Amino acid sequence: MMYDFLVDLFGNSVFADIIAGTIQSLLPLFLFILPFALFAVYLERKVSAHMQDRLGPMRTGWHGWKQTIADIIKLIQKEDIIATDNDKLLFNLAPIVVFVGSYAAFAAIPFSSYFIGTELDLGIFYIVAVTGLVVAGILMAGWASNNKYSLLGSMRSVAQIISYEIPTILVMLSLVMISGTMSLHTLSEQQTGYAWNWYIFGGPGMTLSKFLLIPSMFIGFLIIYISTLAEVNRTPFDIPEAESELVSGYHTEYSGMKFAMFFLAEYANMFAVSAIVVALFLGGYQSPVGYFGDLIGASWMIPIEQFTWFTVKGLFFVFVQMWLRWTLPRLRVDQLMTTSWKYLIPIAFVNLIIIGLITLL
Amino acid sequence: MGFLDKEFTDGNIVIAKVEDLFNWARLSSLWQVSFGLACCAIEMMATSASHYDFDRFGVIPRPSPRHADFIIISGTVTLKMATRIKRLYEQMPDPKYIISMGSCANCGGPYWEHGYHVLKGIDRVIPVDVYVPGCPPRPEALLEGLLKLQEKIRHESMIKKTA
Amino acid sequence: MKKAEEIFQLLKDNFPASNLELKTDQPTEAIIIASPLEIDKICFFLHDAPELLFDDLMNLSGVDEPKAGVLTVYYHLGSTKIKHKITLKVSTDRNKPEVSTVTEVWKSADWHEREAYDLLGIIFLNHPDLRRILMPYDWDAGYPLRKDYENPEFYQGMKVPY
Amino acid sequence: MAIKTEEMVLNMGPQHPSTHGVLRLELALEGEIITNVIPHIGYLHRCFEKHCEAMTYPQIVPYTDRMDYLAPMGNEFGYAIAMEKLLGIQVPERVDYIRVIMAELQRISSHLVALGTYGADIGAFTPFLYCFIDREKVLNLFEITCGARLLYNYIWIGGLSHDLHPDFVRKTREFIKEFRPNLKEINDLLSHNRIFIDRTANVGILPIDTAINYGVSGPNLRGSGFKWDIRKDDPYSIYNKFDFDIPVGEGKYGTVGDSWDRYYVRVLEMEESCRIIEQALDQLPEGDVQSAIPKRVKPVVGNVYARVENPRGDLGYFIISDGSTSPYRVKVRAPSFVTMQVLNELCKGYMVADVVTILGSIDIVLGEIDR
Repeated sequence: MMYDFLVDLFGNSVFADIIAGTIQSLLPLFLFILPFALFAVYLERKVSAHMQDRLGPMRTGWHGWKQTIADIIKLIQKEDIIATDNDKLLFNLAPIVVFVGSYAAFAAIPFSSYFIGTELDLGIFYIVAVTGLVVAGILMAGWASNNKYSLLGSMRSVAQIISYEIPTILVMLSLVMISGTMSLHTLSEQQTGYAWNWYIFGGPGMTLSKFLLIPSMFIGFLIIYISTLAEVNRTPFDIPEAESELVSGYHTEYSGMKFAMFFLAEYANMFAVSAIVVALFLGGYQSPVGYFGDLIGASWMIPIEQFTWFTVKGLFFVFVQMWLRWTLPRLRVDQLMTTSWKYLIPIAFVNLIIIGLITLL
Repeated sequence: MGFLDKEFTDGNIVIAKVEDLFNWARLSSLWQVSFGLACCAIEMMATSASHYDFDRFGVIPRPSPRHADFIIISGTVTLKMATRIKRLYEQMPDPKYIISMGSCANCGGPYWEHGYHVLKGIDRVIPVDVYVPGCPPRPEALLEGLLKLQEKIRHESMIKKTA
Repeated sequence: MKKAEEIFQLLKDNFPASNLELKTDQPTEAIIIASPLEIDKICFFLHDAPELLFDDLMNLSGVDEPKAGVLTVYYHLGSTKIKHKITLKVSTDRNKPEVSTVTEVWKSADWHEREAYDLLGIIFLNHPDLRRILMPYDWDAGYPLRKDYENPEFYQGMKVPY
Repeated sequence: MAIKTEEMVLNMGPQHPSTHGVLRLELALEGEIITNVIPHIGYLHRCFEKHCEAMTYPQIVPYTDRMDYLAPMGNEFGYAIAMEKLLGIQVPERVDYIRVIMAELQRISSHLVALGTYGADIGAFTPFLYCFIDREKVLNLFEITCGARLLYNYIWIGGLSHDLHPDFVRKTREFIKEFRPNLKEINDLLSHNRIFIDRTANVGILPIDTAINYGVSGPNLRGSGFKWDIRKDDPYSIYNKFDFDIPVGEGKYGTVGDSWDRYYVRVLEMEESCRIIEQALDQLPEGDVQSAIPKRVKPVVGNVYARVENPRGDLGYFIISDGSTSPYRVKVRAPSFVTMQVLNELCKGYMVADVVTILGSIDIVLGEIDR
């Protein structure tokens, strides 16, 4: 949609294609992901501060709102250290791979019915595949740093992300079974109307199977939320960068902008996984109470409202992630594996079968 | 510092403004190596804790020296530790700053005379930007030290060498 | 609860060949003086004898006494079961300071003995791991707590005195 | 073909977020499993014992503060007890009461740091700050008494540097009233948190026999289920006048003597300290706190060994006097120094993450280990 508009704008030529493609791929980065990551870091610091009877950043602008901007400008200025024993190629490549991995996921996320990077039919599949790239980046970072803490951190991280991808995918599969589509856009479209049409409440329609599905969907929702927490290395699953054990895990050796890329990728990822959960279970960009634009007959307002709803829902889950982080201790690496392999995966399987049987009804 | 010495000896508006921005960013986002040595480390922790809240100034403790901008030498530096601190300092990326907290780090403190294993002042090993006196300094004193460091950074210049 | 005199008598009976001595002229506790190479056997006895059961080595301190030409080790023993206490003392020649280790009896003696070695240069025979503990491993200026210790001017290029 | 494997040696410290100071641990790892731990200490060796030989007896008091800098009152208390034993001084009753109040307040503040940093080690950062909020209140009490926040130089040989502030009694009562609900909150947030229990229960089990043989004392020994507290078993000062319990580890969520037990003993001890403080405040007599301070401290030739129950365990002072105004030799039996030795025994077979857990649970202070 947007692509066509841009091509029109520049006239139909080969250059227009290239320019339109570039702009379209950069636009979400500068419009949304970067500001969001900056905002999320600020939010994290403020949320944690207020939970701990503190104020958090106060000196840069009103309540320190410019804090993360200062952080980024400072990180750009920092010396970029590459130690002699680092594997230089991998060391330089790793932050880019991690950043690309989490950034590419945004391409298929439906922010509103009009603002989607690419409307992929295989949206879910694509996101699962492309976020897998992050694993490679983390492993590269850990190996190239030539630091034992980094290595341990990256190995833990890889084991963790791979283990938790299985329950995530199993839950996603159950959704695919019900909805019959892998496109996140279609999924969101199906959940239109009011909140009780969301998949967490069994999906659209007022059939018997909807009510039978509700318990399974709640379980599925919990599983996918827990697994996504683990996939983005948040407490209680933040063992890859466990500060008290591994200094800061796979990015221990990175300084300056490369560290910033890891940092931003981490926060971008937080939103990406929340967005997936929202799109699958909580109606995506759909409003739970109907649209104001419909009410006053201004249909141009609807995409904006949808975008707002999507951001609000996504941010709520980001907030929950932060809330958990500042409340819970972290698990040990073996307990983490136990949680995935002994609890989440079997439950997800059983859940999948139950949902399959119900959809057969 | 001073890499543009020849081209812009006086500086100009663009340079000065960019410089202000950069200095502002550096001074408002000072990340600290979470590194405690002795008694002063407890006061440093108290400064980071809720009551005094270092985070107000944008200071967050980073466990890895690679991510940090400044280090607080909080306590007695022994000869055995001095070489490690030097190494820690060398691992930090430029620009980096040092606050020497407490009498021991400043000059050896109460151990200056008979401390056969105490380094009499961290400035014998690494350059210090701000000295905070006290044994141990109160958290308010450490905050004052941080403000002094910010002031120092504010007046830094890419063009002119600061004294 | 046993008094120092009773403990001394028990030791005398069990180690007739040893050169033991009871010193009660102290303002506080009495001290039993033993020989440095037999201290491990005596400690084994004190630890195991059912009426003594000194299971807690409260403290082990080395002292330099250049006037007498000796290095002394004090052992403060206590019992968590019978709740009595005793102090042992051994003295060894300053030029060849050798004392039997008591790490076999109490594991807690390990670091205390290493510290005494580190700061005073007392050599504990048969100690499992007699290295410097507080000072750097490459410290070659001697033993700091000896009364005639002189601090070096430089250590690894760092000036040591104020 | 067998794959050739070798142990990985991981160096932890001296700068590491959770070694509680400048401790260096050399961990031999088989994957993530620990096969051996070698602690290297001495990075904070500040020559306390050498200083004692050069200072006069009253001048040593500030130096004792700087050993266990989380419990300076306890250190001073121990030194004063030892010196009074050597000099044969009987201190006024009010001094004794104030000393006990201070020592117990110090125990609370020290345990709060121990619990808070323990939470932070395991990944829960918020309880750490909650603990520090309460600790700040205790420090305020100390501050109105003697003007210092951390290192007090308050308990002198034969007396105290200042009498209590007129507001002290009221403020202390207020603090205890506020503190009890906060303690419950910390319990809810951390002690009985499922993840926290999973991390700490059945980790780093210390049997009683091993503990005694290694000289482990204080809350760590009591965590193993052994009822041993110098305040009761070898009473000093006026502790025999108070009614309090000695909490021991019971293995509520795992085996007796695991990290959780050691942690929880500290929580319970804070409650007992509150009880002692309340009783002492009720009975606090009037009097002059400086009447027994000797004009010139010059003890007879001889030696003395005295020990007190510090928050970290059995703190002992061995002082040899040669009849002059400064001691011939002072040796301190630092509880953390002795307890550290057991670390290797505790860590073997556990994972890297557990080293942090175990190290936090034995609650060391490097200033005291290295002196």
